[in-house]
Amino acid sequence: MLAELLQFLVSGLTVGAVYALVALGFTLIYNASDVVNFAQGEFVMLGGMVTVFAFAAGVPLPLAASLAILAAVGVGLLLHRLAIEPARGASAVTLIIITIGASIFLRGIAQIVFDKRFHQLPAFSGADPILVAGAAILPQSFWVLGGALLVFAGLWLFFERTLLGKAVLATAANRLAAKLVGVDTSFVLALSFGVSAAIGAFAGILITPITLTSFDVGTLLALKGFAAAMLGGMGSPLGAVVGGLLLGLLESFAAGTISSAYKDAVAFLVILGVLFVMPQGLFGRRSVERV
Amino acid sequence: MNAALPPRGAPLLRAEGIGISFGGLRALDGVGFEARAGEVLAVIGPNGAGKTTLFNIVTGLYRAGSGRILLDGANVTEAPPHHLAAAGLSRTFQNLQVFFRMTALENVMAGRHLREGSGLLADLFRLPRTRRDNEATRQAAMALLDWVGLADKAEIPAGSLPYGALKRLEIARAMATDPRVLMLDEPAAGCNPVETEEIDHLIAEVAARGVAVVLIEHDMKLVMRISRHVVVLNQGRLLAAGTPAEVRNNPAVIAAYLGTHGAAEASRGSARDNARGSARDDARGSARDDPRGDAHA
Amino acid sequence: MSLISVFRRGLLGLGTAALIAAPAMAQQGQPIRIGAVLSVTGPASFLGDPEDKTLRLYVNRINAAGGVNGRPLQLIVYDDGGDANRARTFATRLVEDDRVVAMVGGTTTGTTMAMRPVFEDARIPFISLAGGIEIIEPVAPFTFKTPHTDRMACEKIFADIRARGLTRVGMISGTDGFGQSMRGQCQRVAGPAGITIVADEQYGPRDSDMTPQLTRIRNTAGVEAIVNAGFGQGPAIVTRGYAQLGIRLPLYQSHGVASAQFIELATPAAAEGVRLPAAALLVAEQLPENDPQRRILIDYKTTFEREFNQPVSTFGGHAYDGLMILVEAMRRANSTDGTRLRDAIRATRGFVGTGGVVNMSATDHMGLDLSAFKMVEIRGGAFRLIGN
Amino acid sequence: MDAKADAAVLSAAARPRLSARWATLLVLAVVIATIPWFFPSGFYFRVAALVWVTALAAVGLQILMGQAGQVSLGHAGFVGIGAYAMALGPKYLGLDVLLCLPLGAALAGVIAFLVGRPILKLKGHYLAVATLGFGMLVTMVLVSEVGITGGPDGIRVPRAEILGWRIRGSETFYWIAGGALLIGTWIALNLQDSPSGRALAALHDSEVAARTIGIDVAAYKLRAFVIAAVYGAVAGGLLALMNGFVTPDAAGFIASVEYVTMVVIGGLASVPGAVVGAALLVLLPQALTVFHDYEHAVLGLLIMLFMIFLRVGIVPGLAALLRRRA
Repeated sequence: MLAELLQFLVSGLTVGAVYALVALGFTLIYNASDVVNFAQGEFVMLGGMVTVFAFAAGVPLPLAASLAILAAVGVGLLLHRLAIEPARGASAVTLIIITIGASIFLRGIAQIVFDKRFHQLPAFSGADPILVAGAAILPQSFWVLGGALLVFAGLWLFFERTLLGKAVLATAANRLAAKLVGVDTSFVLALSFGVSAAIGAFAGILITPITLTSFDVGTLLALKGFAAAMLGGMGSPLGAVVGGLLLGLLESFAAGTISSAYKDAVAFLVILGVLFVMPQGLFGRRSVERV
Repeated sequence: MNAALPPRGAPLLRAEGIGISFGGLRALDGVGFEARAGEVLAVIGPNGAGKTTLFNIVTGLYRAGSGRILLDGANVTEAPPHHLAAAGLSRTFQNLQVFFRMTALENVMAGRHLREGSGLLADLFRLPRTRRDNEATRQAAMALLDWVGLADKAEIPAGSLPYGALKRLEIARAMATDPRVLMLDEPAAGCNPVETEEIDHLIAEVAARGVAVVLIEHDMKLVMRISRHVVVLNQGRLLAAGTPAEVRNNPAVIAAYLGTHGAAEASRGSARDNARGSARDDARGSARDDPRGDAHA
Repeated sequence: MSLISVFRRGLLGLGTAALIAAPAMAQQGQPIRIGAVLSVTGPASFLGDPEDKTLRLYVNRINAAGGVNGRPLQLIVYDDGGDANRARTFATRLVEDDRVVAMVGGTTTGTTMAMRPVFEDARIPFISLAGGIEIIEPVAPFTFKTPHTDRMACEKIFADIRARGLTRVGMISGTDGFGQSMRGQCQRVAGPAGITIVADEQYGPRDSDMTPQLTRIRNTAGVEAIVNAGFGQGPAIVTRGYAQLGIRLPLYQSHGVASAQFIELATPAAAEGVRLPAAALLVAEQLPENDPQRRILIDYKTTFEREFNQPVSTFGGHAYDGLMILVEAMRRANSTDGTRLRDAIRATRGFVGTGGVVNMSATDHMGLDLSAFKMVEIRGGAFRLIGN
Repeated sequence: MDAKADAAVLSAAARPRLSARWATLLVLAVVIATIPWFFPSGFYFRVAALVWVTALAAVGLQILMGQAGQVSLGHAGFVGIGAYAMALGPKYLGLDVLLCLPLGAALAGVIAFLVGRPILKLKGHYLAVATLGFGMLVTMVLVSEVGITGGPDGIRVPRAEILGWRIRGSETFYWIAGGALLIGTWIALNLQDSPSGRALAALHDSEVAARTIGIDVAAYKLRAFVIAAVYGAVAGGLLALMNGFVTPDAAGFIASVEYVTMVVIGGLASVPGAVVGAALLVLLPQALTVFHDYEHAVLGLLIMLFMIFLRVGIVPGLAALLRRRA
């Protein structure tokens, strides 16, 4: 029984860590711009696919992974420069549709540049599961969790300890005020796209040895990441992390104990339940209506 | 007007012992007022005194932590805003809440919502009832736009109207509900003297129609000129209440809010002839810009 | 190309001009138009992509060899992305606008069933590449199919399980059309086959971890074998999870993973010992020299793999079979008339394809029996034919 | 008040609105009535009928999103409910399939009424995720309850008959769908210019102000949600009838996103915009098949370009451009 629960826990945390990373990407861009970037899943896809193809072409894995992150960051910056920046001042919903268009576009390009098949990547440190209290844990799960932890810690340091991080926070809190005190909000926005893309690609690289990848893995991840971000409270990095992990755990425990056919339904019902009690998500900013 | 006061009627709107806290901060504590038909009641006080919060509680947007609100004798403390509106309570906002996507006319037409009874089905299928409603609403709204001097701007999207016009548009929209109590949150804030004077007129007319007007205003001249009764808030508490003259001379009010300069302004404002003539020159002398007044915020 | 001209081409009937897969050639006669609506993208692209590639490749080869009845073939392919509504629209387009004489395609049972009425109404032969038994049962006059049905897959698997002396099965199925259809058929034939399904778990086609479901199956009392109904990457993840949890029960996959790519995705170590029913294509080289299919299979396999540099799958093979059955029928009928073509397809006897030897009739629009299915086991990273 | 001047202002104010409403309907009616002249084959009837049906669902969403300002990422869920009613009603309840069209719409309305109450308390992105959850639940039931719904492979919808005459053929459906869209557009335009429509527009702009002028914001949001659901279900029912078949894709997340895209790309504020957006998103994939492998890339690119250069949507954007030119 304990082994079983531990198995669900590890499964949930591993998948949840990826949701959390996607949700973090959503949150960073949202804070800088109010844009919900539905192309966030495509960064994850790029991370996995570029690594797979570079690795297959004989590039050593660490280098292939770095290439993938660079490629994703490049795409993220281009997305900001060519699609978001020209539409500056448009309504949030217009910007969201632009990111949906971007997501379709990136998927379309990926199916040409790469192919339409699934691909795998060897696990970073072997595929032999480690037995912990009767639960079989893949070494790659530790990579995913450790990698996610690294990103969370890095972001925390960035926000808490650097001037640039403060500038990003200031922009998130009040764009106009940040601009008035001399923050280059346009740069902050570009930075958010770059960092979000890097985080997404990083998640894609870590998870591919477990989940495989293809040109269209992004859609579902974006969906789950978005739900996780909402559960945690849009705009809160802590919320994104908690929301992602919680969503992963909900799915795995629902699949293992309630119904595998309706595990996503269980997860969504819990999200709805949370939102009815806390309409701003778990860690969202609760604001009194200012009139 | 101050010289020969007509007898006062029964209070139409009564707030008693209103209190509310935001995250441990006591924003309002035991505040109350009475508004009577045909009178203007001014609520004044430095920024952060809790004036708008009081309005938000009375109009049902916030739920009071304590106290009760009586509208025409009925307890409406827990009533949602749209019920209060139906009971005859209407308001404007300090931070404009104009319907920016609509034209000026549509803004006021929306204000006639309570006077329209066509129902959803009639609206969907454009039954005669809806057409009659539309026509009646349009006429009433045009009349109100005309009253506030915006008839020629009827078809202009509200988003492209100048600030002063929007202030008047909000008053027209609030009046479109045929209110018995009209609550105005800084109706003249940010307006130039000419616009302020226009609004001054409008308020006087509203009161003359028998509506109880409750007013938050920083422009002390305006306050002193048109209000029958003044309530002064400071840091969430009632500091003083009384006629403009009483309040103006209340030492506590002077110390906390008006300052000597403000008191001088207020006395000038109450001298009606003087105020009309010199409003333009003295625009910058209003309490809003008084450094001492702001210091209390 | 401006958007307007795209619209004009797409909407004013000129669109087909750009879709011709046939190379320009000096042959007499108008080209024979053959349509295909395939799920080249979307959740079933695992199936649709090799089908698309196969059809294009072989139409070119047939044309290079002189076409059919002295006329070149013209292939018109539309991608429905796995969406039944889009498939239906493209089917109408093929019939009404492109005026095709026959259709090879329909990657999934869902898209096939949505398109079937269009071709039935137009009396145009429609050879589907999907597995669902409802496509041909009851028989619709103009609708055929080339792959084995999922019912056959279940029967084959259950027979093998029984042969091992086991009866209690835990099922894990994808919630995609393929998985659900096969799950339903397996439930139907389990009783008659002497099998009891004691666990029934499911996973989304895009799920990334199936260990919770597998843990549940493992902990179900009395499970003796596990059957995974699904296609795409799901079964590969199931197989990995099965290995991760160290489950020792026999694991059966379906014909929905019948491609060397499955072994690669699941990793050879995890896939070791997995059995599945599949067309003989996967084990072409292991067939006896005198097997009638051997030559055809090896020929298709080498042709496809040389052209596209990716492992062959039985799905592309189904497209090959469909195209060849159609072409043979055209030659026999020497006509492109819908009803005559249909009669000729129905008269297919002893056609040797990648899926088996096909014998159609008025009551059997598939023409395959269980013998066409081979039980294979993955050993040492390759498919091995096991005793038939 | 000068009565004469007042009347002049009134009539000036009244005239353009009235004509704009009828002009929109007239243009739509003329387009529906005349384009079949240019159809070279029956396929075009099918595609055009699909445009009208899709547009009907989009117009419904425009009421919710454009008029009331409430996002829904679950609109296709209601389309699916309407579509499956056409298959399940005849199969399990022995109902005539035509009767299932209003029944499906009513069912969608009731479901919207029930789920709308709690869901519509949420705002913005939180509302988006809640509606998304609703759409996913509908899809999940359709996919998982194989025994009832036919599962992911879908289910057959019987052909409709009126007095022994079987409704079939793309051309027939073209006129049915065109007629339905015309009625749907008429209703949406009616709503926009009515007390209820003004209430929706008011709460869209400022919920606070709407409440203080007496609008029961929660009730009006719910009404818009129910109306949108009914539109979606009718469109879904017609789609099912037209296809003779329905799969869970009709209710899926991708379909929901497509409806939102249609409404936004056509112009959130505009009823005809929803029709134009629907036309674009139905026709583009048909036109883009010429690009084969590049189809999706071009589609994505076009969506981005439209939104960057006509950020308020096609219909309002072009109208503004024309006005500037004039």
